[in-house]
Amino acid sequence: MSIVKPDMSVNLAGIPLRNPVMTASGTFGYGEEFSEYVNLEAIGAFVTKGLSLKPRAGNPTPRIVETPGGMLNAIGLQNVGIDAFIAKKIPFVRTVNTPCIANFFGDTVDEYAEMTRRLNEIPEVVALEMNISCPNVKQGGIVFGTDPACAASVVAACRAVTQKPLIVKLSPNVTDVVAMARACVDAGADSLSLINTLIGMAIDLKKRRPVLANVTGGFSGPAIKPIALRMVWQVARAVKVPIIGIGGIMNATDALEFILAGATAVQVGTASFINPGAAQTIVEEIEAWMVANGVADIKTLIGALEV
Amino acid sequence: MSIVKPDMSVNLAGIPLRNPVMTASGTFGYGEEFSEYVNLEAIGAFVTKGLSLKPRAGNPTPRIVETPGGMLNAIGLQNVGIDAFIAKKIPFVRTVNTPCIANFFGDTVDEYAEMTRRLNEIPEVVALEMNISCPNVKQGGIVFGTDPACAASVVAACRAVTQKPLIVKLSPNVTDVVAMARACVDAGADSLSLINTLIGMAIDLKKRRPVLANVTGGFSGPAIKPIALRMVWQVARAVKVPIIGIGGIMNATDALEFILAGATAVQVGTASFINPGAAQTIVEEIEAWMVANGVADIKTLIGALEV
Amino acid sequence: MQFTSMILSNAEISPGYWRMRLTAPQEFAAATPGQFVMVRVNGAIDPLLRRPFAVFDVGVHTPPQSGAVPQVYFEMLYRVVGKGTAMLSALHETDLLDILGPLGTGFDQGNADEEKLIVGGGIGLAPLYLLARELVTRKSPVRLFAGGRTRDDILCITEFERLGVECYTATEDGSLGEQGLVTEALKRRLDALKGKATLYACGPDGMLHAVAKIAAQYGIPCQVSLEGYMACGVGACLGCVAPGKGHSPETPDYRCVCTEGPVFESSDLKWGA
Amino acid sequence: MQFTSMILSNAEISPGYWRMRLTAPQEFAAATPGQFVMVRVNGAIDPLLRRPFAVFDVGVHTPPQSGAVPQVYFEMLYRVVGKGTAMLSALHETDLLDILGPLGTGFDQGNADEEKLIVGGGIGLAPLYLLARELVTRKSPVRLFAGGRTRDDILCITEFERLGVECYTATEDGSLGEQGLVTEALKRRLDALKGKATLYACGPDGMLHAVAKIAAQYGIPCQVSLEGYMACGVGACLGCVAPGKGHSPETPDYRCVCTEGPVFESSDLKWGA
Ligand SMILES: Cc1cc2nc3c(=O)[nH]c(=O)nc-3n(C[C@H](O)[C@H](O)[C@H](O)COP(=O)(O)OP(=O)(O)OC[C@H]3O[C@@H](n4cnc5c(N)ncnc54)[C@H](O)[C@@H]3O)c2cc1C
Ligand SMILES: Cc1cc2nc3c(=O)[nH]c(=O)nc-3n(C[C@H](O)[C@H](O)[C@H](O)COP(=O)(O)OP(=O)(O)OC[C@H]3O[C@@H](n4cnc5c(N)ncnc54)[C@H](O)[C@@H]3O)c2cc1C
Ligand SMILES: Cc1cc2nc3c(=O)[nH]c(=O)nc-3n(C[C@H](O)[C@H](O)[C@H](O)COP(=O)(O)O)c2cc1C
Ligand SMILES: Cc1cc2nc3c(=O)[nH]c(=O)nc-3n(C[C@H](O)[C@H](O)[C@H](O)COP(=O)(O)O)c2cc1C
Ligand code: FES
Ligand code: FES
Repeated sequence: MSIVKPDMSVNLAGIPLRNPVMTASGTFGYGEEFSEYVNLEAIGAFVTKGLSLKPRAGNPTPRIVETPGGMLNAIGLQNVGIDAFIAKKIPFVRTVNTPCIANFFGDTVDEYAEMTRRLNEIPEVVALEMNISCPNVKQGGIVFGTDPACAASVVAACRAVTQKPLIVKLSPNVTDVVAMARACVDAGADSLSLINTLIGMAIDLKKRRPVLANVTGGFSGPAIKPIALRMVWQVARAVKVPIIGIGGIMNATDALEFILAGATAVQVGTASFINPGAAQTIVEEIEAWMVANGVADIKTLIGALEV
Repeated sequence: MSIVKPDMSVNLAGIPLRNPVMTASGTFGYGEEFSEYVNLEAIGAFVTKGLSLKPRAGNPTPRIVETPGGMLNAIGLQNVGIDAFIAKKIPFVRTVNTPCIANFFGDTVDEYAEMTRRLNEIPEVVALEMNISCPNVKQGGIVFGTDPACAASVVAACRAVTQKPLIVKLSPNVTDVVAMARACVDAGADSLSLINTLIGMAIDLKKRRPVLANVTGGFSGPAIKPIALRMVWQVARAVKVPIIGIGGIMNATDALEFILAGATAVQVGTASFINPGAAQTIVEEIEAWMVANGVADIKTLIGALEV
Repeated sequence: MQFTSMILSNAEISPGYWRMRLTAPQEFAAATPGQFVMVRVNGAIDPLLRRPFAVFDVGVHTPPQSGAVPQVYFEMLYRVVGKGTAMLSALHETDLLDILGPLGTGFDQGNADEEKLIVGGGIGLAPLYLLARELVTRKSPVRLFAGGRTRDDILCITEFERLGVECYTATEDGSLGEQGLVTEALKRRLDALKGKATLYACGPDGMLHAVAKIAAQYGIPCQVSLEGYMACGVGACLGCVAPGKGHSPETPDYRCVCTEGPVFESSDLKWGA
Repeated sequence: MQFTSMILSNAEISPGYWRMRLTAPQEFAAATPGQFVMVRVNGAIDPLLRRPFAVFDVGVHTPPQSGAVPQVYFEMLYRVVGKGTAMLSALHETDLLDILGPLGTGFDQGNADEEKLIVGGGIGLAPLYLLARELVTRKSPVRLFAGGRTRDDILCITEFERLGVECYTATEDGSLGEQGLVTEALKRRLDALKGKATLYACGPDGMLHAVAKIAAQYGIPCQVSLEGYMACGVGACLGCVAPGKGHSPETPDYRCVCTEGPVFESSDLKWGA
């Protein structure tokens, strides 16, 4: 029995996705930047750069540094702000027949709630991804993301003002990611995405200075995959909501590993920098793998790891 | 003014080291295994495999897996036990004119204290490194290493029964490594070493199983360096005791970065697997770098990072 | 555009400086001076990120044998400074590379009759050759001012001369051309021209800053090509930004080097920020 | 011993199987059958760990020209299964590799007059050629039983025959030799010998287990060469262990494959643990 066209569709907290491969916030601009390299309608969904009420200029430079098998970034959540997003970015989103998920953050619970209200009104935004974990900006949510009670309060405040699927993106910089996950789900998260970047640092020996102007930065790329995979596996066993696996996914094998560990969907981040077509290539590779391995429906792989 | 022979000596909580480069626990056996490849008297100190009261057989296999830029291990703290250590390993240690630091762990506060008492009696052991952070064995100390109060109690118990320098090795799998560091120092640690391994996981897609029999394992190697460097920098600024920097050190540049970040000494772990002479090579490279850069005394580099 | 490119040649042209010629698709022929490519040095994860390099030259080669198809190629001039460039220098003819480009906004060539003064420091000459070639094609008078620490840092002068460009050189150690900074010769020429000229510059920060100051002083337009640590090269990561003229720590104003640049009007940037 | 080795040749001898000859220092000539080397595939961090390979052969080559110094070399037979072996297969003559070895405890050659039956599955033949050669030198009667999935997996039989070793082959698909498992031929020979023989085996787990069972059944000594995921190769990481005969989940008993092995008496191991 050979499979001609495997079923790659998944349902993410009510959003039907044609396949489980999405792009990760901050690594794919607002979608348009990559339209030359990717057929956006070949991937499952795309996630915007993290949005805030006011535009943000971001951190001083250098903002980027390569590390063994990974990279650090300290962009500082630079973004156009919600108004410009609506005015300048949504028109493009409208032209693409692929779900757009808006990633956002705030400095306070009120700002988070206000952002949720604003995004809730945008029909082109099918789901909201709350970044409670960005390590770069001191007021950027680090407190929310590392304390279960704080996380619960901000998630509850956002939950109260939207019916759209609410995805909470978890920080890996915690002792107990499962406790964080439970707190967010109990507070109303429809889905969890993980991991955001780890906190890292690089030093320029010649200059005797940190490489990044911000001193520390968010660590991403293939190097972090083992940590991400472990956390996804732990969280997927502990909560009932769908999980989005993120962290160092470079190819279909990586993506399928996350799915086996319990992820319903995955996000491709740093890989898009190295290969702007990464997300689409991964979709194609997964499909080929399913055909070769006689897997008719990708949903049968979710959490199928035998431990 | 050219430097012919730079001063590489450092003082680690009362132990004079000829240079700051040590080998990391679990990656250098009991010293003897590497004696063919390294001149043990060229390095600053060597640290034993983690020791326990009773011998430990360790985990089922596979115990090792390579990941992008790193590796996972789930050895399960296999070791000969304190009695065999004294009977079979100390005779070799006695022949080497280089400080030997004993790494140890226990399942309970009492076992930790008992191990400290036993090690305290061995004249060849110049300092004790407490592993409160090994992620592999459920009873292997993970609780101690991730909760400041628990860590303080076990450190205090050990402190009470030895006058030898007591180094506490910190786990990176925590939200706030500085809080852990402070708790350990307040409880009497003479020095802190960090980081132990992160917790990671690898999956075999073909078999749909975790690669490691233990499911998760300790993540080490160049991939983790940015996290280690960040934690060393944070801790070095927060406490007054000397810090030993560990994590992904492959060469002299890496080692010097840790020293700039605030480490008085460094430990070379995974690198010894790839190049059994790594620690010695790093000593030689640091010396050459100091000559080339006119640094007469390595102590002037400790914490010299300009932020 | 993303494409797999075959190396046609890769040679060390001066100690530590290499010139590589690579195949490119037809459309690459439209690359403009100042644009760059992002090169994936190899398929492994070390190095992980692509490396940005200016398009040094672009052309079409028709192999001599009959029936051969014309092949578009481009060239890069690069300096071995770290891991990625060291690996590039170890590649051979027929090896393949994954290329993204041409990317970015290049030089504006201005009106043809004004004299164009091109200032390059060391490897900063890389994006300036194609510029000079285009300017010469448009019949602009062009002069090159090339500076470096030592004579090994003065690259491809013969190529510029072959275009008919008058070249001035200066080295800090006096091993080639005038001893000192090439900006001195630039100022003399500007004095002679009574400040009627357009400046183009690429090189180390110090040189660019100096040239920007000269431009401001003489009140003439000046375009500079910047470097910036890049992850994506396509405007998505926001890693590569440089402070724009309105920038201050309180009211930051960042320009995206990979899309708005790498070439900027020097007066649009904040210098010494 | 750690040394930099130069590749003398690297050729695909059967689809997916390669044979590499490398220079070695004088002392390497003392390598014994069953020992292995740890190869650093390249200087980058990807792949990070060394890869273990058996010593397939070791020898001394005296170049024909006069005055040439004899050069010790060794050979590896390897199968391309992943990243590291793929990279090895892309290396060329004169490329350099960093080698650690010879490592581990090899085969015990027993007393010379008893017949030695060598069983190899696929790439499992790698450590067995040097063994056969040494046994033949010691005038032991030697027979080889080589199994594989298909004929492509039956390697270097000519080399074994050249030593004067009688060879039996079996493939699962019948494309070479008998169809089925080579252990059948082995049992027939053992019956003929009335169980007076010593077994040596290397190959997939299933085959080793089957051979160990046969050895137990006939009550004859059997040595097997194991594989294990290795980080250090020198007994320090304890990553490579295999369960010893006394092993149970309650009273674990692990043997270090890289130092106590890779060759073990099959009766010293716990099978199917
Ligand atoms: C638009 C643009 C055009 C360039 N054109 C050229 C050119 O034509 N010829 C040339 O020799 N060099 C050019 N450079 C600089 C070149 O990109 C770096 O020298 C190169 O990336 C160094 O890589 P490496 O691996 O050898 O060094 P490493 O130091 O190992 O690199 C580590 C990381 O830092 C980045 N990096 C290091 N130096 C620079 C730099 N000066 N600018 C930006 N990123 C850097 C690398 O891209 C990499 O991500 C250009 C840079 C930019 C931004
Ligand atoms: C003592 C010993 C001798 C060996 N001799 C030979 C030989 O002569 N010829 C040969 O072709 N192979 C031999 N092997 C197996 C060989 O080491 C692996 O095939 C090789 O390491 C695979 O590397 P890779 O990067 O291509 O595969 P990958 O799958 O990418 O390797 C990933 C990791 O798994 C390890 N690994 C994968 N397969 C094995 C395996 N079967 N055994 C141990 N580790 C493995 C690798 O070393 C590496 O750390 C031997 C193994 C051991 C332990
Ligand atoms: C340059 C850069 C910018 C990022 N910006 C954001 C952001 O704005 N919001 C967010 O939630 N995550 C952000 N991230 C994190 C990624 O979405 C992702 O969680 C992380 O990079 C791990 O995935 P990866 O290893 O595939 O890159 C950013 C990551 C990078 C590299
Ligand atoms: C195989 C292996 C075994 C280890 N065993 C121990 C141990 O017994 N006790 C301990 O404190 N740390 C142990 N570690 C952790 C190392 O000492 C070190 O903290 C860690 O590997 C990070 O350094 P690296 O990246 O240089 O390897 C072990 C690490 C490895 C890779
Ligand atoms: S390099 Fe990514 S935005 Fe410029
Ligand atoms: S491979 Fe490290 S102990 Fe055997």
